Amino acid sequence: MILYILCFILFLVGLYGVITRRNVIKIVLGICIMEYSLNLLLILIGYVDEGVAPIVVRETMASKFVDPLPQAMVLTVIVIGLATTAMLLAIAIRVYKKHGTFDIREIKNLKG
Amino acid sequence: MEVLIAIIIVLMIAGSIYTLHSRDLLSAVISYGITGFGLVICFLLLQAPDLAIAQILVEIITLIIMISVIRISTREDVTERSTIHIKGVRYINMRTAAYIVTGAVFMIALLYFFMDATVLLDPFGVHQVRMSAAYMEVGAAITGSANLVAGVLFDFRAYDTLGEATILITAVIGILTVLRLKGRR
Amino acid sequence: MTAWIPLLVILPLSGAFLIAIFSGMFKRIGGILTPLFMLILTCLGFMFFFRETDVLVYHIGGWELYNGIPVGIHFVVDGLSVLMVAIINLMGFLASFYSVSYIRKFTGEKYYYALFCLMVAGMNGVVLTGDLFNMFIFLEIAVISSYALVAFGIEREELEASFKYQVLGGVASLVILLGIALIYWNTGTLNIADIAIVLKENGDNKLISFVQVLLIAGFGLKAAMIPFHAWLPDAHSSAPSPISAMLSGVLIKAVGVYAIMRLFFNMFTLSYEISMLITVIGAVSMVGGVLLAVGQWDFKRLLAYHSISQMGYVVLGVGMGMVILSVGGSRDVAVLAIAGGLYHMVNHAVFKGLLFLNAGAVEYKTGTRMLREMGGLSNNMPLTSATYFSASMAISGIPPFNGFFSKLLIIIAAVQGGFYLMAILAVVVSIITLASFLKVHRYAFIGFSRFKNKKMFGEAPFGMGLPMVILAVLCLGLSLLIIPFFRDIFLSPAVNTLIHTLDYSQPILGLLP
Amino acid sequence: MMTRGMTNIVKTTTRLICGVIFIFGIYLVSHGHLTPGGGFAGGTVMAGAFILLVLAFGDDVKHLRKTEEGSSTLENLAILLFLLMGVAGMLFGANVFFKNFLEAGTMGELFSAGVIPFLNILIGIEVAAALFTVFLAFVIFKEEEK
Repeated sequence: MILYILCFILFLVGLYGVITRRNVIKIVLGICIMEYSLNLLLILIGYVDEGVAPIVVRETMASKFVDPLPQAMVLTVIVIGLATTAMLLAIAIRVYKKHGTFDIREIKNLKG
Repeated sequence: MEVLIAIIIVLMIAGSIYTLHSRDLLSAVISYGITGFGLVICFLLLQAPDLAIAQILVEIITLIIMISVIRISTREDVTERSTIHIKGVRYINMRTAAYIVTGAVFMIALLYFFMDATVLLDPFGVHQVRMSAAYMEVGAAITGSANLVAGVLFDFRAYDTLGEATILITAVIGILTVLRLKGRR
Repeated sequence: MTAWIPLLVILPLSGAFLIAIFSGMFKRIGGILTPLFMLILTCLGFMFFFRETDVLVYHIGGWELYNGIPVGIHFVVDGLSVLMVAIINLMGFLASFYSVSYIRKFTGEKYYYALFCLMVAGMNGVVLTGDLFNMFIFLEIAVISSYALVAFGIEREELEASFKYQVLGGVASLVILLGIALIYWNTGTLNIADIAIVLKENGDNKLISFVQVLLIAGFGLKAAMIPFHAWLPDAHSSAPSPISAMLSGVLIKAVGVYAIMRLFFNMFTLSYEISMLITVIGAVSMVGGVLLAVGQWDFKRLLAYHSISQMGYVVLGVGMGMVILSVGGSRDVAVLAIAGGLYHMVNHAVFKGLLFLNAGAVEYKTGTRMLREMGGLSNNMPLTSATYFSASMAISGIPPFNGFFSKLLIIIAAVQGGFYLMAILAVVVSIITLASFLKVHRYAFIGFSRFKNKKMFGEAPFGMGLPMVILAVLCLGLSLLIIPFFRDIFLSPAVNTLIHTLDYSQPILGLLP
Repeated sequence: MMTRGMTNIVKTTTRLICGVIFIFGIYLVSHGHLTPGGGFAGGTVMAGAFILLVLAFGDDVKHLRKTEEGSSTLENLAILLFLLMGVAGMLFGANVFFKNFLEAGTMGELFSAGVIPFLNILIGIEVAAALFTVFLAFVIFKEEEK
């Protein structure tokens, strides 16, 4: 159980970064950390004690495999994470060129 | 096994806290690498070799792009106006203190609810399968793919993979859009 | 007819890829292909209103059940999804037709049309799928393309709005993913119908409440309900106008409100607390959005705040239906509330889309969005002015227009269900909305001109005028949905899908009665 | 005349290992249904090989832009073909979207598992081209802004 809680703490660390940091790059890193923690959580969920990687090599017992579905999901989530990170960085570099800083407080219209 | 992974996750948490607090952006990005490579080791230990390969490469490419973004800047973190100086003594200003207290309460509440909610679920190392029972029992025989993850990705859930590839394309087109030289005619 | 379902996703996707490949050779391909494909999709979407059976299920990859458990991904076409598909593709067609003239001011047309097609494909995917993780993926396609489209002008304001939208949207996606992971942990499956069965067997527990709160937060962020609304005014006012129309008109419905409705009615067991939470969020959005809108002088920003308010009506109607169903109240009142919510959702797509297109036409001709700098436009732009009048009357709920009937349904349901406070709030908000739009009318369209250069502005070009006229006619025409004949074709199947919560699972799991 | 890219040592090393990395990527892609790896991982490796080349040798903006257009087209073509493989399932055999319409074959051989190897290859090309395009977009943007 402790692993899941640690994993969720990692998620909260990322959330903390997104909420409190004022640097555009740090906010992006915070989102990446949240995404990592979710990848880890999914894989932890699918793990089975003494299980082996889901690759068939000469009639392994089926019950010994770890769950392949979370692995397929995580592969997708990795791609989504890469895509969003790259998009955010593209905006960040553009914002830096316009303002000369990564400070989010300089960015005016960011109030609800 | 459980202890080993716990240690790695603790290291990852430490790495990410350093990432969020370091003064230099380059060292922030590099310590973010600790988190990523810790994740790769976890994947290997948890029997997910496909993901380990993909994650380590994605990690490297992300780092390359991030460093190329950071290199144009002064690399310094922005100053946090969290403290004020009165007669040489540092005080945390009231607003920041209020933020910290609310934030801490919020985080602890979330953690408590998470623990409370998941206490009855399967513990580590046990997993009840329902949907993936079919993948494990007959997946290899039906799809003919020895790698079950590839079987799930490209046969049972090929439509998901189409979506995943489309997301990548969307991001690429989006990046090309954002990095155009001039927006309006 | 089942065999046609995948086309709704294949066509826009292939359109996007074809535009990205061939735009180097044929410059105009985007402007021709996109409206054409959208027209075909609209016809397809409306075709599904006349389907043979109530629910169509399409097994992608031919994966049937294994031991009674779905293993593949399904397309599920029922009343609710077909209603959403019709709105999405109709608005997509009109907005893309409008774009052909509008987007000439920008560079990078090929990116614009490719992203437009991807956004429509993402939304179609979200409303058609029967799989939780697949829904997440297509949601990401829709929102990532909308991030890029918001930043399309790449000026300062657009970039900042897009960054804010991306950060909040990214957090929302991860919260939704956490919810999906927890559901998978508990049930071991990702199929919505199957999850519904498992959750019903397991009974209520703390985990499910936690997941429900997570999903309300995640989808609420996507739908910009009030505690989570911070990104919407910036994003919707910075985007190019046809995109604003798409974002306000359909995106927040397809990825936000639709997902909430589908998951909370058809997947989770209805509970009183969660239903009440949704109702209260809807009411707060309804009131807060309109109060924030009153003080705005930026035309598109004002419209964006009104989107929050009007979506509040939709969520309020649907939420009241949930409350009434969960406490076992009168079924007729629940039907009335949900029908009101869904009807208002359709109406909102039409009139808010039209309002944003009007704002776009004004901006295209005059180059400003500030109301204080406008004036006297009704002489110069009679068509825009007339269509604006129709849309503003519709959004404020003036009788012959469609907005009146949907608001009336919601208010009647609130009174009959005992939500007297909500009924009063709905009336008051409607009056404030009217005042707010009269302000726009007074400052922008009548009176003397306050423009610095006193030249005459002509009417918007034909390509922009036609979609506005069609939408203005629809503003009146949709009032017909109140008549039983049309209601039974378009609205009632959607309401039935939501009312009979567990019937959703039966055709998918082969448990036909 | 300014010399582009990095020092000669780096260039020589790159020349030597780049091909190996690329071939490893192809191996990962083509054996995706047998061993760990697959389209996504292999595609990333191939993109890495190209990125290494650009980092080591550098190039002028005009040429880079042409490369970017090419890889952008390639990536769209690959994903279009992926979609067409799904549509092909609708046309042949059982008339179902994304049906695995080829013979499953013997498990463990290179040409087995129906369409899975082909989809793997298409995804590999798509991912490699997409990541390379992203990288190039950033490089070109930085060069042009100078």
